[in-house]
Amino acid sequence: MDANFAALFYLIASVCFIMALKGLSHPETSRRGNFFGMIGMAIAVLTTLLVLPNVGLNLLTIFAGVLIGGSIGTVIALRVQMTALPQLVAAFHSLVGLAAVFVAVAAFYNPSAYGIGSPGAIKLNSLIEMSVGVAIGAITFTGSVIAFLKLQGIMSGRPIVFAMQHWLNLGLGILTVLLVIWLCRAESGVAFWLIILVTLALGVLIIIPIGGADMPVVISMLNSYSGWAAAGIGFTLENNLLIIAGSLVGSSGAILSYIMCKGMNRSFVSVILGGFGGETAAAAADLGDKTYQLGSAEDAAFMMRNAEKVIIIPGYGFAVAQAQHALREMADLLKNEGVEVIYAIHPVAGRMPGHMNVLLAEASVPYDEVFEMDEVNRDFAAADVAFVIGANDVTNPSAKTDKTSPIYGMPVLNVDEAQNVFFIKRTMGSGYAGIDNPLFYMDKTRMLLSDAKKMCEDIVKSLGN
Amino acid sequence: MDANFAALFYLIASVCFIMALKGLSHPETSRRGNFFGMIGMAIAVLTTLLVLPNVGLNLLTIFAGVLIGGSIGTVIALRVQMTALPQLVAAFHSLVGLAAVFVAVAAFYNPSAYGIGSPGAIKLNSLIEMSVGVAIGAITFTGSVIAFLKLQGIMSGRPIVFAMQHWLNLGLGILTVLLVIWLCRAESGVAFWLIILVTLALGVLIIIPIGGADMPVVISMLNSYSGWAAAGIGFTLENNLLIIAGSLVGSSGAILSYIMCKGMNRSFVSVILGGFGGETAAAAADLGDKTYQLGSAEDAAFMMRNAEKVIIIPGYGFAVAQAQHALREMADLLKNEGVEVIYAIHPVAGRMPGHMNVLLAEASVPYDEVFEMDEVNRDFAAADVAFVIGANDVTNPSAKTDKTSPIYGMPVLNVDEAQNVFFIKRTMGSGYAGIDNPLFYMDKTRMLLSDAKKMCEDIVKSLGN
Amino acid sequence: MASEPLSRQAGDLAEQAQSLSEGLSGLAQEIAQSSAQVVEHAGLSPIVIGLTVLVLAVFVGYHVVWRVTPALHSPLMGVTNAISSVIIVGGLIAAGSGGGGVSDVMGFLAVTLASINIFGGFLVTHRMLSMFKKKKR
Amino acid sequence: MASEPLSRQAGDLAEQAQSLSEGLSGLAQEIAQSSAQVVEHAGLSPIVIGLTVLVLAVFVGYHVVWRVTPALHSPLMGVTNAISSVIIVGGLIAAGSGGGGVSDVMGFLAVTLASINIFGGFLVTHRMLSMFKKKKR
Ligand SMILES: NC(=O)c1ccc[n+]([C@@H]2O[C@H](COP(=O)([O-])OP(=O)(O)OC[C@H]3O[C@@H](n4cnc5c(N)ncnc54)[C@H](OP(=O)(O)O)[C@@H]3O)[C@@H](O)[C@H]2O)c1
Ligand SMILES: NC(=O)c1ccc[n+]([C@@H]2O[C@H](COP(=O)([O-])OP(=O)(O)OC[C@H]3O[C@@H](n4cnc5c(N)ncnc54)[C@H](OP(=O)(O)O)[C@@H]3O)[C@@H](O)[C@H]2O)c1
Repeated sequence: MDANFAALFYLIASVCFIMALKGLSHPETSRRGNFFGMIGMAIAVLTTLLVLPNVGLNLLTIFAGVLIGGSIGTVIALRVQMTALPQLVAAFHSLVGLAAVFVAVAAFYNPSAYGIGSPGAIKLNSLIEMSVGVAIGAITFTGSVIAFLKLQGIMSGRPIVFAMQHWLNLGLGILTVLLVIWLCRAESGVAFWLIILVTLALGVLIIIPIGGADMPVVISMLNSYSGWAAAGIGFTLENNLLIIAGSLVGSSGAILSYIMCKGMNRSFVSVILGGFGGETAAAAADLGDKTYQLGSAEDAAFMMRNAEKVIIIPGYGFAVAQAQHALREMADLLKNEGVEVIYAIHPVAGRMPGHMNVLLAEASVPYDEVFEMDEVNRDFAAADVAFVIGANDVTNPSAKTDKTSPIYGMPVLNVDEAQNVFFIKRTMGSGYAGIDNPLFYMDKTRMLLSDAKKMCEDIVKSLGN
Repeated sequence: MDANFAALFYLIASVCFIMALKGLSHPETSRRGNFFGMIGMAIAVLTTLLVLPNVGLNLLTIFAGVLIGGSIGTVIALRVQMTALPQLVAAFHSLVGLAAVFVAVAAFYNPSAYGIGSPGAIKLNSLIEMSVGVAIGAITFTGSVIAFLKLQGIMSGRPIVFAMQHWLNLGLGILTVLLVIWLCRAESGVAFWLIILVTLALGVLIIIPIGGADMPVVISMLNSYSGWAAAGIGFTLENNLLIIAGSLVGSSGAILSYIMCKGMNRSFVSVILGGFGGETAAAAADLGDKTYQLGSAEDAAFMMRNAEKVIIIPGYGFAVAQAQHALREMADLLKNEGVEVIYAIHPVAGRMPGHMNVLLAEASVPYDEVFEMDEVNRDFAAADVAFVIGANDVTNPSAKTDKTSPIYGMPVLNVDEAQNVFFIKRTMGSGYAGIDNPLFYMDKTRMLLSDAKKMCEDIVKSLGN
Repeated sequence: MASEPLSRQAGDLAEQAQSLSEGLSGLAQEIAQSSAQVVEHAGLSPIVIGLTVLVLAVFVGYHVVWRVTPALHSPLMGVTNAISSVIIVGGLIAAGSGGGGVSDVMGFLAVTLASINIFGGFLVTHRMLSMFKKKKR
Repeated sequence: MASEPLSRQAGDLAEQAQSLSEGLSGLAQEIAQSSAQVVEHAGLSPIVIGLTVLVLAVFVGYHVVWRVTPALHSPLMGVTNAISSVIIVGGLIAAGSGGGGVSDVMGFLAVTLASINIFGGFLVTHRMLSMFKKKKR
C-alpha cells in the first residue's frame, strides 16, 4: 500500500480511538465506544501489514504472536475477578512497557526496517527519540510490576524507604542522560543496553517507596507514561497514529492521576515521593477514652425497613469483602418494602477511580441509582439511614472541620448529616489515611463490626423474617 | 526564517487561538482569552513577514494596508452600538470573504510566490483548492452583504422568493463546477473570473429568500464558511495555522447555527431554503374575540415593589428600544426595596446568540444575576412577577401544548407559571414567528402597550414616588 | 607506431570519459532515487498531513466551542470573526513577494480588508467582554 | 599527418566525453537540488509535523477525557490500556521486515505482548461495560 493511503487509514484509526474515549462519556454509548476502539486497532494492524514491503513468511510469525498473545489476553480478561481490576491494569501496563522496550531494541538492531538509517549509522534524532522511548518503556515495565506485586499482596504494601533514596534516583537519572549522550556519540550497543538496565532499576526504585494504597495514582501515572512512550516511538517511526493514540492515553492517565490526587487532597509530588499510606502504617490514635455503640444485623434491618430513604456508601472494604451481591440482595428487599435506596460514590472510594461503580454494576445495580458525591451530597440531610459499608476516610468529617487532620480539605460525603448511621467494618481500626473517624463515636452511629459480606447476608436474613 | 521555525511559531499561534476560544467558557477568563487571540494573530503576522524571502520595500505597502485597515477597524469597533452587533458581524464577514477572493486571485496570477507552480502551470490540486477557496469566499462576501443590508434595514427583511428559485441556484452551482473543470483543464483566466462572477451572484441568490429574522443563522453559517475558506487556502499554502484556525472558526459557526436552529425548533435546511420569517409576514390571527387587560406603569410599579421575587425576560423588542439602561435603573430601585430581581435569557431571545447578555452587561447588570433558560425555568413557579420586556415567542406556551403551532416543540420559558405577568410591547401584534401568544389573554397578565424604554422610564418614575 | 598509441590513447580516453559519464549518470540516478525516497518517507503528501491536522483541529474546535457559555455567544462570534482573518497570511505573501501588477494590488487589498476585521473584531469583542461584571457583594 | 587527426580526434572525443560527463553531473546536481527543494517545501521537518499533531491530539485528549463520566473511570483505564498497545505497529514492522536475528525475535515478542494487552484490554472493558445497566421501569 502507498504510504499516503496508509496515512489516511491511520487517520481513520485515530478517529476511532477518539470516538472510543468519547463514547465513555455515558454508559449508554460506552459499549459502542469500546467497539470503536477495537475497530481502530484492527485498522491500525491491517494497514501496517499491508504497507510492509516484503512480509512474506514473516506473516506466520506475526500470526503466531497475535494468536498466542490474543489467547492469553482473552483468557485473562474472561477469568479475572472485578475486585482484582487494579492489579490487572498494573499487569497490563507492564506489558506495554516491555513491548516498547522490545520495539526500541528491534529498531536499534534493524534500523533500516524503520527507515531511520542503517546499523551503526542511525540518525541522531532517531537515537534520541529511541532512548526516550526505551527509558520510559523500561520504567513503565518494572514500575508496573512492582505496583502489581503490591496490589496483589505478593509484596508488602508498606513503603520501602531508606536514606538518600531520592538522591540515588536522581543519580541514576543523571546516569541515564549521560548514557544517552554516549549512545548518540558512539551508537554503542553497550550504552544502549546500559540505558535499559539502569532504567529498569530506576522503575523499581521509583515505585518501592510508594505505599500500596497509593498504587492507583501510580498506575494512572504509568498509564500516562506508556502513552508518551508510544508517542515517542511515533516520532521515531514518523507515524501520526502512534503520536495521536499516545497523546490520548498520555492525557487520560495524567487527568486520572490529577483527579485522584484532588480527591485525596494530596499533591501529586507528595504521592510520587512516597513514604505514605502503608495499608497498616498508622495505628488508630487515642481510641481508649471514646465510647461507641455496637449494633446488630437485626437493628440495622429494623431501622432500614422502617426508613423512607437509605443511602448506601460503599468503600474499599466492600471490594475486599466482595460484598456486592449480598448488598444488592439487601437493597432489593428494602426496595420491595417501599424504601428508597440510592448509592453515593466518593471520587476516591475504593482503590481505583470508578472501582465502586464497576462492582455495583457487576451486581446488576442500575447505574441511575448510583450517584457521584456532588450529585448526592445535599440529600444526606433528608436520609433516614446512611449505610456505610467498608468505607472510612471518605466519610470522615474531620476533613471538613479539623485543620490539623492530614486529610483536611479533602471533599467528603456528608454522612454525618443523616438521621442514623451504620458502619460495617471488622474492627475499630483506621482506613487508608490511618486516622481515626469521629463518626464512630456519634450518638446516631451504630458500629456493625463484621466482615462486610457476612453482615449483609445477616441483614438479608433478618429482613426475610 | 527557516520554514521549520516558522511552522513552530505558527503552531504557537494556533495554540493561542485555541486558548482564545477556551477562555470564553467563563466571563472571568474571557478577556484573557481575547488577548490570547490578539497575541496569536500578532505571532502569525510577524512570522509570515520574517519567513518571506525578499520583503524589502513591500513592507511599506504592507504597513500601509495594516494601518489603513487597522484604523478603520478600530474606529468602527469603538463607535458601533451594542444593539447593532448583528449587522456589524455580517459586515465583518463580508470582508473576510472578499479578502479570501483577493488572496486566491493573487495566487492565480503570482503562483510562484506561494510555491504552487508558475503562471500558466499551476499544480492541479492547487487549482482545485484555489477554486474552492475563491468560491466560498465570493459566496461569503455577497451573502454577508445581503445579510448586512437586511439587518440594517436598508433592504426589506421580507424574503424575496420567485418561481424556480432553487433550480436556478442549483443550475449556477453546477455551472460553477463546470467552470472549475474548465479551469483545471486549461488554467484559463476567463474561467477563473467567471467562477468569481457566478459565485458572487450565487451568494446574493442564496440569501435573498431568507427572511430578515433568520439572518443570525445565516451569519453563523457564513462565519462557518469563512472558516472553511481559510482552511481551504491553508491547504493551498500548505500552512497548518490556516488549517487549524479555519477549522476552529468553521466548527464554531456550525455549532452556533445548530444551537440557534434547535432553540427555534426548526431544521437548518428549512432555514436555508428560506421563505420564512418576514418580520411582518403573518398577521396575528383571530384576535377579535379574545379580551386582554391593559395595565399601567403605576400598576407594574406597585405590584413589583410588593413582590418578593421578580424575573425579567428581555427579548428582541428590548434591544430595538435600547431599553437596557432604563431597565437596569428600574431593577436597582426594586433591589433597594428588597425585591429579588433576576433575569431569564432564552437561547434565541433577541436576534443573535448571546445578544441579550451583551445588552444587559452593557447596562452593568452583573452576569451572575442573569440565568440561562435551563437554570431558571423551575424558578418561575416561585416568582411573584414575570416582567416580559419586548419578548414574545420565547414565552409562548403554545410551544408546549399546541401541536398545530408552528413553534410546537421549541423550548420556552415557563412564564405562565409565575403569579403575575407583565408584557411590555407596543401593540397586540405577533413576534418573529408571526403567531398569537395565549399568555396575553390570561387573567394574571397585564399588557403594558408602549415602547419598552419609555415604559421602563415611566415605571422608574412611579417607583420613585 | 606513433599513430597507434595515439589512437589507442584516444580510444582509452574516450572509454575513460564514457565510463566516467556512466558513473556520473549512475550517481545522478542514485541521487534522484535516494532523494525521492527521502520525499516518500519524510514527507507524506501535504494533503494527507493537512487532512490529519484538519480532523484533529475540528475535534478541538467542537469541544472547545461547546464549552463556551451561552452568555458569551456574541463575543464568540466577534473572536471567531477576527480569527478567520488569519487569511491575512495569504495577503502578506502576495503583497510581500513583489510579483508585480495584479498580485501586488490584490495582496494590498487583502491585507487591508483583513486588518479591518482583525482590529475591529478583537476590539469590539474586548468592548463586549469588559462590560461583563460580577455582582459586587 | 595521420597521427595528427587521430590525436585531434582523440582529443575531440575526450572533450566530448568530458562535456557529456559535465552535463551529466550538472543534471545530477539539478535532480538532487530539485528533489531537495521538494523535500523542503512539501515536507516540513517530520519533527515539526509530529509536534503539531501531538499538540492538537493532547487538546483533543484533554477535552474528551474530562467528559468521561466518573462512573466509567475504570473502563477508561481498560480502554486506554488497550489503545496504548497500538505500539504493536512497531512490533509488526520489526517482525514483518525480516531483518533477521535480534530484530525478528524482538518483533515477535513485542507483537505477542501487545496482543495480550489489546485482547485483554478491550475484552475486560467490554465485560465491565456490559454490566452497566439502566433501571428497568
Ligand atoms: N479510589 C482511588 O482511586 C484511590 C486511590 C488512591 C488512594 N485512595 C484512598 O483510599 C481511601 C478510600 O477510602 P475508603 O473509605 O473507600 O476506604 P478506607 O478509608 O481505606 O477504609 C476502608 C475500610 O474498610 C474496612 N474493611 C476492610 N476490609 C473489610 C472487610 N472485609 N469487611 C468489612 N470492612 C472491611 C477497613 O476497616 P477494618 O480494617 O476495621 O475492617 C477500613 O477502615 C481514601 O483514603 C483514598 O484517598 C483511593
Ligand atoms: N437569538 C437568535 O439567535 C435568533 C436567531 C434567529 C431567530 N430568532 C427568533 O427571534 C425570536 C426571538 O424571540 P423574542 O421573544 O426575543 O422576540 P419576538 O418573538 O420576535 O418578539 C419581540 C416582540 O418585541 C416587541 N417589540 C418590538 N419593538 C419594540 C419596542 N420598541 N418596544 C417594545 N416592544 C417591542 C414586538 O411586539 P410589538 O411589535 O407589538 O411591539 C414583538 O412582539 C424567536 O422567535 C427566535 O426564534 C432568534
